[in-house]
Amino acid sequence: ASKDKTSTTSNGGTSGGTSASAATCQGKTGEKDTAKPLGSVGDPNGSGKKVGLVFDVGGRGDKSFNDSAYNGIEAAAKNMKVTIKTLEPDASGSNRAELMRGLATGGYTMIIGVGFAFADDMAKIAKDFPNTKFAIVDGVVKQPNTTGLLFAEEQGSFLVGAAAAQASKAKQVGFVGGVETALIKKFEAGYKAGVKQIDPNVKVDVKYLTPDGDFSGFKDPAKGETTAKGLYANGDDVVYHAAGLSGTGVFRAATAADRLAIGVDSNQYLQVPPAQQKCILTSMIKRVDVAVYTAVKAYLTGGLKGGTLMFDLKNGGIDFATQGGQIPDTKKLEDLKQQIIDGKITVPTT
Amino acid sequence: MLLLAAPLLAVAVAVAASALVLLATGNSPSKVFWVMAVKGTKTEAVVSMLNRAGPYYISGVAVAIGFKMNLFNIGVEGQYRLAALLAAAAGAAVTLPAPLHVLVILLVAMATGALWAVIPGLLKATRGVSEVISTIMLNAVAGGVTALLLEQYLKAPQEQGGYTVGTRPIGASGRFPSLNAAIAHLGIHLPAANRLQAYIFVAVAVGVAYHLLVWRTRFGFDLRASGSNPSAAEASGVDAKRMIVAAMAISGAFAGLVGLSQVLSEAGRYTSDTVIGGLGFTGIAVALLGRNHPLGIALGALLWAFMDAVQTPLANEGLPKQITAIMQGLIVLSVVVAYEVVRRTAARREASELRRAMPAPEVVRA
Amino acid sequence: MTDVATPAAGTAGAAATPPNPLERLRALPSWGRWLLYLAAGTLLLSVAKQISGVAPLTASNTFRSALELSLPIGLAGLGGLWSERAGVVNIGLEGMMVLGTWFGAWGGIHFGPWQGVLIGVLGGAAGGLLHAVATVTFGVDHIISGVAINILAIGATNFLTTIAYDGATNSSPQIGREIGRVDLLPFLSGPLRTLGSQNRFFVSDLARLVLAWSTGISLLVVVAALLFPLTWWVLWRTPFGLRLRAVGEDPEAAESLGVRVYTLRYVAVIVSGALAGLGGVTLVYVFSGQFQAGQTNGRGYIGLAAMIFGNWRPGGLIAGAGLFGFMDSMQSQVDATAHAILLVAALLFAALAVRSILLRRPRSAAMLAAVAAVTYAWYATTDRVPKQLIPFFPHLTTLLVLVFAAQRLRPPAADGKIFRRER
Amino acid sequence: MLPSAEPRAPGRAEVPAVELRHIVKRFPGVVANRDVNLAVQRGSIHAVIGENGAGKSTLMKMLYGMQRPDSGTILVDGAEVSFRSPNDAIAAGVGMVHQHFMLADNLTVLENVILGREPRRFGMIDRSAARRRIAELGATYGLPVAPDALVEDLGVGQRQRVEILKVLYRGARILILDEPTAVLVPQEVDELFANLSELKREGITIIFISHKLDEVLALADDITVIRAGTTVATADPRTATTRDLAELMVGSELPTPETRDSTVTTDVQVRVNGLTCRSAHGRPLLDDVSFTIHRGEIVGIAGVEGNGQTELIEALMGLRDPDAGTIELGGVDVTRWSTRRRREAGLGYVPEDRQRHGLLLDAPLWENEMLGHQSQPPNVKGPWIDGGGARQRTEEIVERFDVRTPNIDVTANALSGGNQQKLIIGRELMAEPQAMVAAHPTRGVDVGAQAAIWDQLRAARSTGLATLLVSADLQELIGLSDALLVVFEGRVVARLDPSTATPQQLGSYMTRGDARDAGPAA
Ligand SMILES: Nc1ncnc2c1ncn2[C@@H]1O[C@H](COP(=O)(O)OP(=O)(O)OP(=O)(O)O)[C@@H](O)[C@H]1O
Ligand SMILES: Nc1ncnc2c1ncn2[C@@H]1O[C@H](COP(=O)(O)OP(=O)(O)OP(=O)(O)O)[C@@H](O)[C@H]1O
Ligand SMILES: [Mg+2]
Ligand SMILES: [Mg+2]
Repeated sequence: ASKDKTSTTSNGGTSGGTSASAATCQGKTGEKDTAKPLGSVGDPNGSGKKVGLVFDVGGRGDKSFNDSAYNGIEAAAKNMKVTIKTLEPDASGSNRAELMRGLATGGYTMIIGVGFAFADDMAKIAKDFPNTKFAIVDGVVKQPNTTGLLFAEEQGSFLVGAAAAQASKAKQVGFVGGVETALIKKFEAGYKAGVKQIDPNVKVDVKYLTPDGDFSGFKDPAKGETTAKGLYANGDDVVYHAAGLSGTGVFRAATAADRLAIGVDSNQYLQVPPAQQKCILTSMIKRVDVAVYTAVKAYLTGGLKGGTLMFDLKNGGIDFATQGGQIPDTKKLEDLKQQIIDGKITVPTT
Repeated sequence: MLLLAAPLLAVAVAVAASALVLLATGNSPSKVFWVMAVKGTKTEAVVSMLNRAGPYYISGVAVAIGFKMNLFNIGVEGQYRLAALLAAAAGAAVTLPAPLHVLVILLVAMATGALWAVIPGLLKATRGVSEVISTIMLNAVAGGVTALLLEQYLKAPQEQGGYTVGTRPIGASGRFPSLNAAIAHLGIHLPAANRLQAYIFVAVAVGVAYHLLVWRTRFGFDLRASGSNPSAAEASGVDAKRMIVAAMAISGAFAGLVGLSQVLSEAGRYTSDTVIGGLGFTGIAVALLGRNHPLGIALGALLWAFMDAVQTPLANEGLPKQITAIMQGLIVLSVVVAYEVVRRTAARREASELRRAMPAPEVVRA
Repeated sequence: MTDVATPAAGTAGAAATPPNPLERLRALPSWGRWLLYLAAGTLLLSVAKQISGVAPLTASNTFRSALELSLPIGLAGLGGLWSERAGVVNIGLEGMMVLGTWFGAWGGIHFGPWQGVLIGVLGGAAGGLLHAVATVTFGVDHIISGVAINILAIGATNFLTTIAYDGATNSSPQIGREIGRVDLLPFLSGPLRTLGSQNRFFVSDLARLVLAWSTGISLLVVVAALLFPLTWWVLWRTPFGLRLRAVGEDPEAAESLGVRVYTLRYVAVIVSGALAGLGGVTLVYVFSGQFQAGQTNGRGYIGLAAMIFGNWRPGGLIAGAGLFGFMDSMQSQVDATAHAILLVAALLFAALAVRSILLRRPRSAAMLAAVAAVTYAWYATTDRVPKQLIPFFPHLTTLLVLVFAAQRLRPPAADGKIFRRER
Repeated sequence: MLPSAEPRAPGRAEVPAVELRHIVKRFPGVVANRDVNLAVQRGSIHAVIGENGAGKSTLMKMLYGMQRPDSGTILVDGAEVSFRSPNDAIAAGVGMVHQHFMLADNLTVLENVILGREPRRFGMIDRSAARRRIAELGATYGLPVAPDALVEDLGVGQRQRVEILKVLYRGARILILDEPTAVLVPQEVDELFANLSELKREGITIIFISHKLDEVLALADDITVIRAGTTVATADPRTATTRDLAELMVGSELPTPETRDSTVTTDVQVRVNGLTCRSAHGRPLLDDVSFTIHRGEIVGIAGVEGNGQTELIEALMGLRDPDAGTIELGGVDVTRWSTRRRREAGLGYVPEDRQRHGLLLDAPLWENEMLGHQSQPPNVKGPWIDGGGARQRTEEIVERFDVRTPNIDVTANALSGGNQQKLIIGRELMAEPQAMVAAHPTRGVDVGAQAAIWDQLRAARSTGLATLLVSADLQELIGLSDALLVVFEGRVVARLDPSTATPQQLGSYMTRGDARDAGPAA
């Protein structure tokens, strides 16, 4: 395999050129969504209680994080009869605190902030409104009335890492992070561990689009595409992205190079144009909708008592997608999943 | 009178134009403007406006200093980011009596901003590199340097499960109190959750310093002369190169203060979320709106802050908050057009005055 | 880069000093000179690859990405060139580019790819028209108008997004249909591919370069790339171009000869907007396949910088945008490649130092040599660069080249000055 | 191209080439032309004279379609015309050379000439056709130019030639020349006049504006005098004297820059020794220049523009680092001093281009008064500006130097050129300098203001001021100076006594660096 690799790099890895030694796009296209709907018959009745949710910068329509949160709160409104209001901060995110404050003074007794960027602001506001319940996705706030909704992204990343290692013929895979934040590094850590689990000899190339503080890395598809192209040209045949909207560039690069890509947050197979579907190996699914829905439910049943709620493989908050049928050995992944659930494997977070 | 009428007229034009946009897109302009006028003048919105106006103002002044001598400092963006990080880190590293602690933080910020801004100044003075290019490039580089410094040297140990990377918190002596208690003495009682930040005083101080420096000192005269007519300034004894470096340094020193408002008030530390991006570009718009005049910039900053602050009530009412950004653009354009009309009228008046002062020639009729 | 570097000699000094080899270059037609520079650049990369063993330096993909990354920047810069050559400073390029991305995507979704391109270009042109109305008719300060347009464009596109794409606030759906791709050298591609896959010094690298720029290339890229020579031809060879440039140099003089200053400025600024809009369109069609807020990410400003870098000339602009695009393409590669950029930079500075020696600029040469040495030392003593800095290699290189390659910038004399017709 | 074979009728019965009737033109607050009447005979040279601001240029711009009259009629060849743009005027055969050069510096001569009327070939500019046409015109009218030279590299004389070529290229039969000689030295003036006579022989009608009355008498066939926007008289050049003309123009006598008694002392105030400046390519711009100026002395520098005067001024003011040589001021070596320090040591400066180097056009008068003295009382107190002091000083200047302005808060660009110049002279002299560099102190200034400025320079001299006077006006140089130096290619080629020197002698040194035709040097 290593001989193959050198030949790939020395002829410069012509993009679009197929090489016998690399995984190519062989997936099926046109499959429908198979996710099951949120909620169950036993869910409590909120009888019109007011729940507010503030999105992360980027807002609705990102087909990822925010849309997923929206699905969760919408399902809560439908199944549990709560009154909901969703807001979106301005482009720089300078009015997160104001929006939460507005909801709190407007009689919203539960407020959800989507994204760790809410942490500092929420800490203050939770103190100002001690009788309101707060929840933060991806964050921890040390206030008795605030609950952190955390995900074991490393577990899901571990599994897609394993899938990548299985699929890689070149024994070389890549990772594209949007912004080098602590959160995205967790994805990286899990992914690397998953790869190593299958084959310690597989190399992982890691690229971040922008350093922490410059959040344009989550919304610059051109950067995403060029970077992914660079990875594919370097010989990587599977690339996992945790780069938000920049990920669309990664998928395009995968299609152009006829290699594989892994989606993130939701099942991205369902979001890309049909022509790109065959190149989506799998997606690391992070059920923000589940987290939001669960938090509302806990609130209604009086179970929202501060601290954190962890969403992981065990409770279905984290998962991986199988659509397109590209994963070489799904059974092995299910097996690994079970081992993680059983605590036999502990996935590192850094 | 005309000078006051112009901005008012401009705002009216901007309102009318955005009303058309709203109508065309099936929204109700009356609802939007009603919310702006009523909710936008409620306490929360006013507090939010004032808190925002401070950084906008300082950024506007930083840009205006450059404009005063035809230097286009697009680099405020990078200057304040770097400065805020280093000042926050310095503030967390030391403990001093209250006023001194704050002073040290502000001075570190100013020094950092000045040093980062001197780079394009020196490049222009010694190598003729256009400051437009170099500040654009240095903005990007500042982002990288900030991330590097924070990541490698300055970040606080992370809490379990937290993802926010920031410096360690600044001690209480290094922070600005909220003004709520103070203005309660004036009979204005703000809800505890709406904190009016004392950083507005820094903005006022910057404005006063800007005015004195530019209009009352020899240095300011040299600066304005260089902006108005560089070759005449040089012939009058101004060292053009030193002036470029000095102007960039002062602009950068003010820019250094732009990002500290949240750091010293609410957050108490630097994180990439407390110090938001884009303030440098806002500063350009605000400086231009205010025609580089200390009070004009203040009006511009307040107007800008108002438009930003009403986004929250608009969003709360489910109205299209994006209209505020459109209005901001429209206001900038219509204000300058209105000023231009005023300028032409004034010039006409001046010319006729001049003519009247001259001896009138007799009219010869054929 | 020639234009940046063109020595002030030529006129008076040339007679006094014996001719040097670089003087002879000036005898070449300008396209010949540019091909030569391209080859020299490739040679430099070949050498760097030979020393470092980092293959991606001259991989097809690198060249392709460099082309594609330079293009939006170059088009924005070309827009700036049109406008500023007519005397109107255009800091609103970023906003016009944003309009291009939005309308390009919208048109593509509703009507089809080429219609989308056209609509995107028209969107940019509308921004240009607004700038022209403000600056030419109302005599508004060019920078103010440009800044206002940047703000307006971002606000308007965000607003339009919420209206056009139910619920979404920041991005459009994927366009779906793509623009066709062509092979520019259909008969040569076979032999070139063979040559490119061999490992011959320079020759194979050159083959890959030609291949990357000629096969399977989007027609949009071809059309956009052709606009650069077209601009040069129009502005420097036709009566219209002469008039337009005259308006940027001395509008009073042009007016006194019956040249319609206002009309020409309108045309120039609208074309400028259209080109910036096309820059936005290429971002949509070549990269993301959809509109996304913030997608331009300052490329309009970089384009402006590239234009200044290029001394307000198309050739120089291509050099500036190309340098930036190439470095951007390099920094997107894996870390080993990013590290090899140091070597490329060192060689680049060394080459510039040699040029300075030939031009008898000892100070410049010494500084460049020093920079080259320091960069090389950095390369030789480390095996990676701080990853936070890698994304900024294009910016740093641009800056360093400007600092150390002595330049004589010459903006159009009336650039940014407000012209009022006497009546 | 023209019916030039047809001889001009000696009588004046034929239709005038240009006739202006009852022209009125108002600007906001100003009536530039009121009821102007003017008739120009075909194939003649018609001079239009009048003091600054009389309305000459405005009138000509209307004839050239750049501005439109408020009322009145313009007739060209007897037919009424209504020009909406210069294009219309050009089409009617009118061409104009403007008072200020209308040339784009960064374009070539060829490009400047063909602009707006480009010969085309396949949609492109046909450069070879243009080159041929320019060469042809140059040969016909004795106006040789280098078509591919950049205009910025040309001297003023050459630029003037390009301007005239531009007009001829457009096939003009009526040629307007607005103060073409203001920047030319005598030899260039002679050359120009020879060209104009040639043009006249070819049947071209020339309208000529000048403040130099000798020239007008020497060249013109007819003279029209404009005062305060209206035509007040016509004069016959064969019978009129300059004195008559001046009286018609301003209603007063023509001043002369006659130096009365010498006030030169023996104290050396300025000593320049071996001053040398080289261009970036090592060409000497100033070559070993040495001279002294005593207290109470005016030393005049004569020379064709571009022979080192600018460099000399810049070096003296500290705006240019000399490559060799020293400059002493009051016995102190100031060669390495900054401009500011020299200014503070009492060096005054009247720059050659007042708007470019001497004024902040968009600043009020009192701030302009500070310019160049912004580090000295009464303008400052410590690091602070003293607005009160500056304003008071400005009021004094307005009073003493007769600056015509409504108040001192108007911006400098509200003043006419002559008044701007008086303000500059005033601020420099009021600062009581020890020495002064005065470059073209009366350029573009009308006769009245010129006389006032001369008086002030003489008054300052009598109180001990050492002045270096650089001027293109030989009359002024000879009249004002106590000693004259002629520069040629950066060297001082002659030192003359102004009481014996003649303009012809000066001119000869200026153009050739020696005095083959002139008498012995002093
Ligand atoms: N565009 C303009 N706007 C306003 N006033 C003008 C304009 N052009 C000329 N003027 C005024 O009209 C008057 C006549 O000006 P004009 O230039 O015709 O004088 P001139 O006789 O050519 O003087 P000079 O000898 O100084 O050239 C002056 O008072 C001048 O200030
Ligand atoms: N090289 C030339 N020499 C003399 N006359 C010329 C020359 N070129 C053009 N002309 C004449 O000048 C007139 C106008 O020329 P042209 O068509 O180039 O300008 P235009 O169309 O008025 O300007 P524009 O293209 O800006 O509308 C025509 O009568 C044409 O014959
Ligand atoms: Mg035409
Ligand atoms: Mg005139």
